[in-house]
Amino acid sequence: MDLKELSRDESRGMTLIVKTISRLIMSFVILFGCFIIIYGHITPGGGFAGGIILTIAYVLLLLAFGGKVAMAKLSNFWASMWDNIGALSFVVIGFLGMTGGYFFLNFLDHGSPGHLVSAGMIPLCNIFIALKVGAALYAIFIGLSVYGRIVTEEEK
Amino acid sequence: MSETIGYIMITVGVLFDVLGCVGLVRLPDVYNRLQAATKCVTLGTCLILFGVAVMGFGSGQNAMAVKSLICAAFVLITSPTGAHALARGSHKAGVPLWQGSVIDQYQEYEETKS
Amino acid sequence: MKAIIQFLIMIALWLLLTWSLQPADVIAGIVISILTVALMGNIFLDKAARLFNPIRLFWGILYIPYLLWYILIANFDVAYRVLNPAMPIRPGIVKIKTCLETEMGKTFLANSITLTPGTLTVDIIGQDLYIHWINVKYDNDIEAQSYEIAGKFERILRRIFE
Amino acid sequence: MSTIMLVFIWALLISAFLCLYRIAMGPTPPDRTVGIDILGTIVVGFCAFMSLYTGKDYYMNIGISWALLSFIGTVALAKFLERRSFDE
Repeated sequence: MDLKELSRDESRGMTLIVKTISRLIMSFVILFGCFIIIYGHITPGGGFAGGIILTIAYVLLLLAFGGKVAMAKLSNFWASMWDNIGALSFVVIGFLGMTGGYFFLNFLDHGSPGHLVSAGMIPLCNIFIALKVGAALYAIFIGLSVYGRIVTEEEK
Repeated sequence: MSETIGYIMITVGVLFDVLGCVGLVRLPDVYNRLQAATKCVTLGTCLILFGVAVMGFGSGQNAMAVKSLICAAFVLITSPTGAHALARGSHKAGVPLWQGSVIDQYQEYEETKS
Repeated sequence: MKAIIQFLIMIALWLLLTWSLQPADVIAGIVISILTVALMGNIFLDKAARLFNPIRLFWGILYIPYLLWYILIANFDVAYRVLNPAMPIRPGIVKIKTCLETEMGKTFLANSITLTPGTLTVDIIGQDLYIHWINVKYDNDIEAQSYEIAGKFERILRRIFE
Repeated sequence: MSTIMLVFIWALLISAFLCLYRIAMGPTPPDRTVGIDILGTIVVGFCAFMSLYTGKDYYMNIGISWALLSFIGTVALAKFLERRSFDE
Protein backbone atom coordinates (compact mmCIF):
# COMPACT_ATOMS: atom_id res chain seq x y z
CA MET A 1 0.00 0.00 0.00
CA ASP A 2 1.07 3.56 -0.64
CA LEU A 3 2.52 5.54 2.25
CA LYS A 4 -0.06 8.31 1.83
CA GLU A 5 -2.96 5.85 2.15
CA LEU A 6 -1.26 4.13 5.08
CA SER A 7 -0.99 7.41 6.97
CA ARG A 8 -4.74 8.08 6.38
CA ASP A 9 -5.75 4.82 8.08
CA GLU A 10 -8.07 5.62 11.00
CA SER A 11 -7.69 2.30 12.82
CA ARG A 12 -3.94 2.65 13.31
CA GLY A 13 -2.00 5.12 15.42
CA MET A 14 -3.24 7.93 17.67
CA THR A 15 -6.18 10.30 17.14
CA LEU A 16 -6.63 12.83 14.34
CA ILE A 17 -5.34 15.72 16.45
CA VAL A 18 -1.98 14.11 17.21
CA LYS A 19 -1.64 13.04 13.57
CA THR A 20 -2.25 16.52 12.16
CA ILE A 21 0.07 18.22 14.63
CA SER A 22 2.74 15.61 13.80
CA ARG A 23 2.38 16.40 10.08
CA LEU A 24 2.75 20.08 10.89
CA ILE A 25 5.86 19.94 13.07
CA MET A 26 7.73 16.98 11.54
CA SER A 27 9.56 19.07 8.90
CA PHE A 28 10.51 21.65 11.50
CA VAL A 29 12.02 18.92 13.69
CA ILE A 30 14.25 17.74 10.82
CA LEU A 31 15.26 21.34 10.07
CA PHE A 32 16.08 22.03 13.71
CA GLY A 33 18.17 18.85 14.01
CA CYS A 34 20.20 19.86 10.96
CA PHE A 35 20.62 23.35 12.45
CA ILE A 36 22.03 21.88 15.67
CA ILE A 37 24.41 19.63 13.69
CA ILE A 38 25.73 22.24 11.26
CA TYR A 39 26.32 24.91 13.91
CA GLY A 40 27.80 22.37 16.33
CA HIS A 41 31.25 23.99 16.36
CA ILE A 42 30.16 27.52 17.32
CA THR A 43 27.13 26.89 19.58
CA PRO A 44 26.34 24.14 22.12
CA GLY A 45 25.09 20.93 20.59
CA GLY A 46 26.84 19.05 17.85
CA GLY A 47 26.65 15.62 16.32
CA PHE A 48 25.28 13.67 19.24
CA ALA A 49 22.44 16.07 20.19
CA GLY A 50 21.50 16.74 16.57
CA GLY A 51 21.41 13.03 15.79
CA ILE A 52 19.07 12.45 18.72
CA ILE A 53 16.73 15.19 17.42
CA LEU A 54 16.75 13.66 13.92
CA THR A 55 15.81 10.31 15.46
CA ILE A 56 13.02 11.98 17.46
CA ALA A 57 11.28 12.89 14.18
CA TYR A 58 11.13 9.25 13.09
CA VAL A 59 10.10 8.09 16.57
CA LEU A 60 7.23 10.62 16.45
CA LEU A 61 6.27 9.10 13.08
CA LEU A 62 6.22 5.64 14.66
CA LEU A 63 4.19 6.80 17.67
CA ALA A 64 1.62 8.88 15.81
CA PHE A 65 1.03 6.85 12.63
CA GLY A 66 1.98 3.31 13.63
CA GLY A 67 4.86 1.00 12.88
CA LYS A 68 4.09 0.34 9.22
CA VAL A 69 4.46 3.97 8.13
CA ALA A 70 7.76 4.37 9.96
CA MET A 71 9.07 1.11 8.50
CA ALA A 72 8.02 2.21 5.01
CA LYS A 73 9.85 5.49 5.56
CA LEU A 74 13.08 4.01 6.96
CA SER A 75 13.32 0.23 7.30
CA ASN A 76 15.57 -1.66 9.68
CA PHE A 77 17.92 -2.58 6.80
CA TRP A 78 18.49 1.05 5.83
CA ALA A 79 18.81 2.12 9.46
CA SER A 80 21.69 -0.29 10.04
CA MET A 81 23.13 0.68 6.64
CA TRP A 82 23.23 4.40 7.51
CA ASP A 83 24.75 3.43 10.87
CA ASN A 84 27.61 1.65 9.08
CA ILE A 85 28.06 4.44 6.53
CA GLY A 86 28.42 7.02 9.30
CA ALA A 87 30.99 5.01 11.25
CA LEU A 88 33.06 4.14 8.15
CA SER A 89 33.06 7.72 6.85
CA PHE A 90 34.28 8.99 10.20
CA VAL A 91 37.24 6.61 10.09
CA VAL A 92 37.92 7.53 6.44
CA ILE A 93 38.11 11.21 7.40
CA GLY A 94 40.62 10.28 10.08
CA PHE A 95 42.76 8.45 7.53
CA LEU A 96 42.55 11.33 5.04
CA GLY A 97 44.60 13.32 7.54
CA MET A 98 47.44 10.84 6.95
CA THR A 99 48.02 12.50 3.56
CA GLY A 100 49.21 15.66 5.34
CA GLY A 101 51.15 14.04 8.17
CA TYR A 102 49.21 12.33 10.98
CA PHE A 103 45.89 10.75 11.97
CA PHE A 104 42.92 13.23 12.24
CA LEU A 105 44.92 16.14 10.80
CA ASN A 106 42.64 19.14 10.21
CA PHE A 107 43.60 19.64 6.57
CA LEU A 108 40.74 21.86 5.35
CA ASP A 109 40.56 25.67 5.24
CA HIS A 110 40.13 27.28 8.66
CA GLY A 111 38.31 30.49 7.70
CA SER A 112 37.51 33.32 10.12
CA PRO A 113 36.42 32.60 13.71
CA GLY A 114 32.76 32.77 14.65
CA HIS A 115 31.36 32.04 11.18
CA LEU A 116 29.99 28.88 9.61
CA VAL A 117 33.16 28.03 7.65
CA SER A 118 35.64 28.34 10.49
CA ALA A 119 36.66 24.91 11.73
CA GLY A 120 37.99 22.88 8.83
CA MET A 121 36.68 19.35 8.99
CA ILE A 122 34.93 19.49 12.38
CA PRO A 123 31.46 20.01 10.76
CA LEU A 124 32.05 16.95 8.56
CA CYS A 125 32.89 14.88 11.65
CA ASN A 126 29.72 16.21 13.30
CA ILE A 127 27.58 15.16 10.33
CA PHE A 128 28.93 11.61 10.35
CA ILE A 129 28.60 11.31 14.13
CA ALA A 130 24.97 12.43 13.76
CA LEU A 131 24.33 9.75 11.12
CA LYS A 132 25.92 7.08 13.31
CA VAL A 133 24.11 8.04 16.54
CA GLY A 134 20.72 8.73 14.96
CA ALA A 135 20.55 5.57 12.88
CA ALA A 136 21.77 3.39 15.73
CA LEU A 137 19.19 4.83 18.15
CA TYR A 138 16.40 4.36 15.61
CA ALA A 139 17.50 0.77 15.02
CA ILE A 140 17.46 0.11 18.78
CA PHE A 141 13.99 1.68 19.09
CA ILE A 142 12.38 -0.40 16.36
CA GLY A 143 14.24 -3.45 17.61
CA LEU A 144 12.66 -3.04 21.02
CA SER A 145 9.17 -1.90 20.00
CA VAL A 146 8.37 -3.68 16.71
CA TYR A 147 10.36 -6.91 16.85
CA GLY A 148 11.04 -7.31 20.56
CA ARG A 149 7.61 -7.16 22.16
CA ILE A 150 6.05 -9.97 24.13
CA VAL A 151 3.32 -11.82 22.22
CA THR A 152 0.18 -12.00 24.36
CA GLU A 153 -2.22 -14.91 24.65
CA GLU A 154 -4.91 -13.44 22.37
CA GLU A 155 -2.52 -12.83 19.51
CA LYS A 156 -1.45 -16.46 19.49
CA MET B 1 10.25 51.52 28.14
CA SER B 2 10.55 48.08 26.53
CA GLU B 3 12.33 46.83 29.66
CA THR B 4 9.35 47.84 31.84
CA ILE B 5 6.85 46.12 29.52
CA GLY B 6 9.04 43.02 29.46
CA TYR B 7 9.30 42.84 33.24
CA ILE B 8 5.53 43.28 33.63
CA MET B 9 4.87 40.42 31.17
CA ILE B 10 7.40 38.16 32.90
CA THR B 11 5.88 38.90 36.33
CA VAL B 12 2.37 38.02 35.15
CA GLY B 13 3.71 34.86 33.49
CA VAL B 14 5.50 33.66 36.63
CA LEU B 15 2.36 34.34 38.70
CA PHE B 16 0.29 32.19 36.33
CA ASP B 17 2.91 29.42 36.49
CA VAL B 18 2.69 29.30 40.29
CA LEU B 19 -1.13 29.39 40.16
CA GLY B 20 -1.22 26.50 37.70
CA CYS B 21 0.99 24.38 39.96
CA VAL B 22 -1.20 25.23 42.99
CA GLY B 23 -4.13 23.98 40.93
CA LEU B 24 -2.16 20.83 40.12
CA VAL B 25 -1.83 20.12 43.84
CA ARG B 26 -5.29 21.23 45.03
CA LEU B 27 -7.86 19.95 42.53
CA PRO B 28 -9.44 16.54 43.11
CA ASP B 29 -8.99 14.30 40.04
CA VAL B 30 -6.67 13.91 37.06
CA TYR B 31 -8.87 15.66 34.45
CA ASN B 32 -9.36 18.79 36.57
CA ARG B 33 -5.65 18.90 37.36
CA LEU B 34 -4.77 18.53 33.69
CA GLN B 35 -7.14 21.36 32.80
CA ALA B 36 -5.88 23.89 35.33
CA ALA B 37 -2.21 23.06 34.90
CA THR B 38 -2.22 23.03 31.08
CA LYS B 39 -4.02 26.35 30.68
CA CYS B 40 -2.04 28.25 33.30
CA VAL B 41 1.42 26.87 32.56
CA THR B 42 1.04 27.28 28.79
CA LEU B 43 0.05 30.93 29.06
CA GLY B 44 2.64 31.54 31.79
CA THR B 45 5.53 30.14 29.77
CA CYS B 46 4.35 31.95 26.63
CA LEU B 47 4.20 35.25 28.53
CA ILE B 48 7.74 34.71 29.85
CA LEU B 49 8.94 34.06 26.29
CA PHE B 50 7.07 37.10 24.94
CA GLY B 51 8.61 39.24 27.67
CA VAL B 52 12.09 38.00 26.77
CA ALA B 53 11.31 38.78 23.11
CA VAL B 54 10.22 42.33 23.93
CA MET B 55 13.35 42.96 26.01
CA GLY B 56 15.54 41.42 23.30
CA PHE B 57 14.08 43.65 20.58
CA GLY B 58 14.48 46.65 22.88
CA SER B 59 18.15 46.03 23.60
CA GLY B 60 19.17 44.98 20.11
CA GLN B 61 19.54 41.21 20.59
CA ASN B 62 17.34 40.26 17.68
CA ALA B 63 18.44 36.60 17.39
CA MET B 64 17.39 35.85 20.97
CA ALA B 65 14.03 37.58 20.48
CA VAL B 66 13.20 35.72 17.26
CA LYS B 67 14.17 32.37 18.75
CA SER B 68 12.00 32.96 21.80
CA LEU B 69 9.05 33.81 19.52
CA ILE B 70 9.57 30.52 17.63
CA CYS B 71 9.73 28.70 20.96
CA ALA B 72 6.49 30.37 22.10
CA ALA B 73 4.66 29.29 18.94
CA PHE B 74 5.97 25.75 19.41
CA VAL B 75 4.79 25.54 23.04
CA LEU B 76 1.41 27.02 22.08
CA ILE B 77 0.91 24.33 19.40
CA THR B 78 2.20 21.22 21.18
CA SER B 79 1.07 21.71 24.78
CA PRO B 80 -2.72 21.28 24.23
CA THR B 81 -2.02 18.29 22.00
CA GLY B 82 -0.10 16.60 24.79
CA ALA B 83 -2.92 17.38 27.22
CA HIS B 84 -5.47 15.82 24.86
CA ALA B 85 -3.37 12.67 24.44
CA LEU B 86 -2.96 12.36 28.22
CA ALA B 87 -6.68 12.84 28.90
CA ARG B 88 -7.60 10.16 26.37
CA GLY B 89 -4.95 7.82 27.78
CA SER B 90 -6.21 8.30 31.35
CA HIS B 91 -9.79 7.56 30.32
CA LYS B 92 -8.72 4.43 28.44
CA ALA B 93 -6.61 3.38 31.44
CA GLY B 94 -9.78 3.36 33.54
CA VAL B 95 -9.22 6.32 35.87
CA PRO B 96 -12.71 7.24 37.17
CA LEU B 97 -14.03 10.78 37.34
CA TRP B 98 -14.28 12.56 40.71
CA GLN B 99 -17.36 11.40 42.67
CA GLY B 100 -18.95 14.88 42.43
CA SER B 101 -19.08 14.71 38.62
CA VAL B 102 -22.51 15.07 37.07
CA ILE B 103 -22.34 13.44 33.63
CA ASP B 104 -20.03 11.18 31.57
CA GLN B 105 -21.19 10.80 27.99
CA TYR B 106 -17.87 9.34 26.83
CA GLN B 107 -18.36 6.35 29.15
CA GLU B 108 -21.85 5.84 27.65
CA TYR B 109 -20.33 5.90 24.15
CA GLU B 110 -17.69 3.32 25.10
CA GLU B 111 -20.36 1.03 26.58
CA THR B 112 -22.61 1.22 23.52
CA LYS B 113 -19.67 0.50 21.23
CA SER B 114 -18.55 -2.65 23.00
CA MET C 1 3.17 23.27 -5.80
CA LYS C 2 2.99 21.71 -2.36
CA ALA C 3 6.75 21.07 -2.40
CA ILE C 4 7.46 24.72 -3.31
CA ILE C 5 5.26 25.98 -0.46
CA GLN C 6 7.01 23.65 1.98
CA PHE C 7 10.42 24.77 0.71
CA LEU C 8 9.54 28.43 1.17
CA ILE C 9 8.30 27.85 4.73
CA MET C 10 11.45 25.91 5.59
CA ILE C 11 13.87 28.49 4.19
CA ALA C 12 12.01 31.27 6.05
CA LEU C 13 12.28 29.33 9.31
CA TRP C 14 15.99 28.70 8.68
CA LEU C 15 16.70 32.38 8.09
CA LEU C 16 14.82 33.27 11.29
CA LEU C 17 16.77 30.64 13.28
CA THR C 18 20.23 31.70 12.09
CA TRP C 19 19.44 35.44 11.76
CA SER C 20 22.28 36.15 9.32
CA LEU C 21 22.46 36.72 5.57
CA GLN C 22 26.05 35.59 4.88
CA PRO C 23 26.44 33.43 1.73
CA ALA C 24 27.58 30.30 3.59
CA ASP C 25 24.55 30.34 5.91
CA VAL C 26 22.07 30.88 3.06
CA ILE C 27 23.60 28.10 0.92
CA ALA C 28 23.46 25.69 3.86
CA GLY C 29 19.82 26.69 4.40
CA ILE C 30 18.88 25.97 0.78
CA VAL C 31 20.56 22.55 0.86
CA ILE C 32 18.91 21.59 4.14
CA SER C 33 15.48 22.81 3.01
CA ILE C 34 15.71 20.64 -0.11
CA LEU C 35 16.75 17.70 2.09
CA THR C 36 13.77 18.32 4.39
CA VAL C 37 11.32 18.43 1.48
CA ALA C 38 12.78 15.20 0.11
CA LEU C 39 12.55 13.41 3.47
CA MET C 40 9.18 14.59 4.78
CA GLY C 41 7.36 15.81 1.65
CA ASN C 42 4.67 13.15 1.60
CA ILE C 43 3.92 13.49 5.32
CA PHE C 44 3.39 17.27 5.15
CA LEU C 45 -0.14 18.73 5.08
CA ASP C 46 -2.00 18.26 1.81
CA LYS C 47 -3.79 21.59 1.48
CA ALA C 48 -1.08 23.94 2.72
CA ALA C 49 -1.16 26.10 -0.42
CA ARG C 50 -4.71 27.34 0.14
CA LEU C 51 -3.69 28.94 3.44
CA PHE C 52 -1.78 31.60 1.47
CA ASN C 53 -4.95 32.99 -0.03
CA PRO C 54 -4.98 36.65 1.22
CA ILE C 55 -8.52 36.48 2.63
CA ARG C 56 -7.72 33.34 4.65
CA LEU C 57 -4.42 34.89 5.76
CA PHE C 58 -6.24 38.00 7.02
CA TRP C 59 -8.68 35.95 9.10
CA GLY C 60 -5.80 33.78 10.36
CA ILE C 61 -3.89 36.83 11.62
CA LEU C 62 -7.08 38.17 13.20
CA TYR C 63 -7.60 34.83 14.97
CA ILE C 64 -4.39 35.08 17.06
CA PRO C 65 -5.38 38.06 19.32
CA TYR C 66 -8.94 36.66 19.53
CA LEU C 67 -7.55 33.35 20.87
CA LEU C 68 -5.09 35.07 23.23
CA TRP C 69 -7.94 37.11 24.74
CA TYR C 70 -9.93 33.95 25.47
CA ILE C 71 -6.83 32.25 26.95
CA LEU C 72 -6.39 35.21 29.31
CA ILE C 73 -10.04 34.93 30.42
CA ALA C 74 -9.50 31.18 30.93
CA ASN C 75 -6.55 31.82 33.22
CA PHE C 76 -8.47 34.22 35.46
CA ASP C 77 -11.30 31.66 35.55
CA VAL C 78 -8.88 28.94 36.71
CA ALA C 79 -7.35 31.31 39.27
CA TYR C 80 -10.81 32.05 40.70
CA ARG C 81 -11.65 28.36 40.99
CA VAL C 82 -8.29 27.35 42.50
CA LEU C 83 -7.96 30.14 45.06
CA ASN C 84 -11.57 29.97 46.27
CA PRO C 85 -11.62 27.81 49.44
CA ALA C 86 -14.98 26.24 48.53
CA MET C 87 -13.72 25.17 45.04
CA PRO C 88 -16.89 25.78 42.94
CA ILE C 89 -16.50 23.00 40.37
CA ARG C 90 -19.15 20.78 38.77
CA PRO C 91 -17.22 18.60 36.30
CA GLY C 92 -18.42 16.17 33.67
CA ILE C 93 -17.73 14.91 30.15
CA VAL C 94 -20.19 16.17 27.51
CA LYS C 95 -20.57 15.56 23.79
CA ILE C 96 -20.73 18.33 21.18
CA LYS C 97 -21.11 18.38 17.40
CA THR C 98 -19.02 20.50 15.05
CA CYS C 99 -19.74 21.66 11.48
CA LEU C 100 -16.06 21.82 10.39
CA GLU C 101 -14.99 19.21 7.82
CA THR C 102 -11.25 19.52 7.16
CA GLU C 103 -8.68 17.95 9.45
CA MET C 104 -6.81 21.21 10.06
CA GLY C 105 -10.07 22.89 11.07
CA LYS C 106 -11.01 20.13 13.48
CA THR C 107 -7.51 20.03 14.98
CA PHE C 108 -7.31 23.75 15.60
CA LEU C 109 -10.86 23.77 17.00
CA ALA C 110 -9.91 21.02 19.47
CA ASN C 111 -6.71 22.80 20.53
CA SER C 112 -8.56 26.12 20.95
CA ILE C 113 -11.17 24.38 23.09
CA THR C 114 -8.42 22.92 25.27
CA LEU C 115 -6.96 26.37 25.91
CA THR C 116 -10.19 28.26 26.65
CA PRO C 117 -12.25 28.57 29.86
CA GLY C 118 -13.03 25.36 31.65
CA THR C 119 -12.94 22.88 28.77
CA LEU C 120 -10.59 20.06 27.70
CA THR C 121 -10.88 17.86 24.61
CA VAL C 122 -10.85 14.17 25.54
CA ASP C 123 -11.58 12.46 22.24
CA ILE C 124 -12.62 13.17 18.66
CA ILE C 125 -14.66 10.66 16.63
CA GLY C 126 -15.82 11.86 13.22
CA GLN C 127 -17.86 15.03 13.80
CA ASP C 128 -18.33 14.44 17.55
CA LEU C 129 -16.04 15.91 20.17
CA TYR C 130 -16.05 14.73 23.78
CA ILE C 131 -15.27 17.61 26.13
CA HIS C 132 -14.41 17.55 29.83
CA TRP C 133 -16.19 20.62 31.21
CA ILE C 134 -15.31 21.93 34.67
CA ASN C 135 -18.69 23.63 35.19
CA VAL C 136 -21.51 21.79 33.37
CA LYS C 137 -24.42 24.16 32.74
CA TYR C 138 -26.93 22.08 30.77
CA ASP C 139 -28.30 18.59 31.24
CA ASN C 140 -27.83 16.62 28.04
CA ASP C 141 -28.66 19.41 25.58
CA ILE C 142 -26.24 18.92 22.69
CA GLU C 143 -27.29 21.99 20.67
CA ALA C 144 -26.82 24.43 23.54
CA GLN C 145 -23.54 22.81 24.58
CA SER C 146 -22.17 23.04 21.03
CA TYR C 147 -23.12 26.70 20.75
CA GLU C 148 -21.68 27.54 24.18
CA ILE C 149 -18.34 25.75 23.72
CA ALA C 150 -17.48 25.74 20.01
CA GLY C 151 -19.64 28.45 18.43
CA LYS C 152 -17.31 31.36 19.06
CA PHE C 153 -14.37 29.67 17.29
CA GLU C 154 -16.27 28.01 14.44
CA ARG C 155 -17.33 31.41 13.12
CA ILE C 156 -13.71 32.32 12.34
CA LEU C 157 -12.16 28.89 11.74
CA ARG C 158 -14.72 28.21 8.99
CA ARG C 159 -13.38 31.21 7.09
CA ILE C 160 -9.74 30.11 7.50
CA PHE C 161 -9.72 26.40 6.79
CA GLU C 162 -12.92 25.38 4.98
CA MET D 1 18.25 43.43 37.99
CA SER D 2 19.65 40.61 40.07
CA THR D 3 17.11 40.91 42.92
CA ILE D 4 14.03 40.74 40.71
CA MET D 5 15.67 37.91 38.73
CA LEU D 6 16.22 35.96 41.95
CA VAL D 7 12.56 36.44 42.90
CA PHE D 8 11.47 35.07 39.51
CA ILE D 9 13.77 32.07 39.73
CA TRP D 10 12.62 31.22 43.27
CA ALA D 11 8.97 31.44 42.16
CA LEU D 12 9.64 29.04 39.29
CA LEU D 13 11.51 26.72 41.67
CA ILE D 14 8.49 26.68 44.00
CA SER D 15 6.21 25.68 41.13
CA ALA D 16 8.67 22.98 40.07
CA PHE D 17 8.63 21.61 43.63
CA LEU D 18 4.81 21.58 43.59
CA CYS D 19 5.03 19.45 40.42
CA LEU D 20 7.51 17.17 42.17
CA TYR D 21 5.04 16.80 45.06
CA ARG D 22 2.38 15.64 42.58
CA ILE D 23 4.84 13.22 40.94
CA ALA D 24 5.77 11.70 44.30
CA MET D 25 2.30 11.61 45.88
CA GLY D 26 -0.01 11.05 42.88
CA PRO D 27 -2.44 8.25 43.69
CA THR D 28 -2.61 6.88 40.14
CA PRO D 29 -0.05 6.67 37.30
CA PRO D 30 -1.80 9.31 35.09
CA ASP D 31 -1.38 11.87 37.90
CA ARG D 32 2.36 11.38 37.88
CA THR D 33 2.40 11.68 34.10
CA VAL D 34 0.60 15.05 34.28
CA GLY D 35 3.28 16.23 36.70
CA ILE D 36 6.04 15.22 34.31
CA ASP D 37 4.35 17.01 31.41
CA ILE D 38 3.96 20.27 33.34
CA LEU D 39 7.53 20.10 34.67
CA GLY D 40 8.80 19.89 31.07
CA THR D 41 7.02 23.13 30.17
CA ILE D 42 8.37 24.94 33.25
CA VAL D 43 11.96 24.12 32.31
CA VAL D 44 11.48 26.07 29.05
CA GLY D 45 10.82 29.12 31.23
CA PHE D 46 14.10 28.50 33.05
CA CYS D 47 15.93 28.40 29.71
CA ALA D 48 14.38 31.77 28.78
CA PHE D 49 15.62 33.22 32.08
CA MET D 50 19.13 31.94 31.47
CA SER D 51 19.09 33.46 27.99
CA LEU D 52 17.96 36.82 29.39
CA TYR D 53 20.47 36.79 32.25
CA THR D 54 23.57 35.91 30.23
CA GLY D 55 22.56 37.67 26.99
CA LYS D 56 23.49 34.65 24.83
CA ASP D 57 20.95 33.43 22.28
CA TYR D 58 21.94 29.77 22.28
CA TYR D 59 20.09 29.01 25.50
CA MET D 60 16.88 29.28 23.45
CA ASN D 61 18.10 26.32 21.34
CA ILE D 62 18.05 24.28 24.53
CA GLY D 63 14.55 25.57 25.24
CA ILE D 64 13.20 24.52 21.83
CA SER D 65 14.84 21.08 22.14
CA TRP D 66 13.39 20.64 25.61
CA ALA D 67 9.85 21.51 24.44
CA LEU D 68 10.25 18.97 21.62
CA LEU D 69 11.48 16.16 23.87
CA SER D 70 8.74 16.91 26.41
CA PHE D 71 6.07 16.61 23.70
CA ILE D 72 7.43 13.28 22.44
CA GLY D 73 7.67 11.94 25.99
CA THR D 74 4.07 12.93 26.71
CA VAL D 75 2.79 11.25 23.55
CA ALA D 76 4.75 8.08 24.31
CA LEU D 77 3.48 7.93 27.90
CA ALA D 78 -0.11 8.54 26.73
CA LYS D 79 0.17 5.68 24.27
CA PHE D 80 1.58 3.50 27.04
CA LEU D 81 -1.36 4.42 29.31
CA GLU D 82 -3.80 3.25 26.62
CA ARG D 83 -2.33 -0.27 27.04
CA ARG D 84 -1.33 -0.49 23.40
CA SER D 85 2.01 -1.52 21.97
CA PHE D 86 4.08 1.23 20.37
CA ASP D 87 3.95 -0.04 16.80
CA GLU D 88 0.21 -0.16 16.11
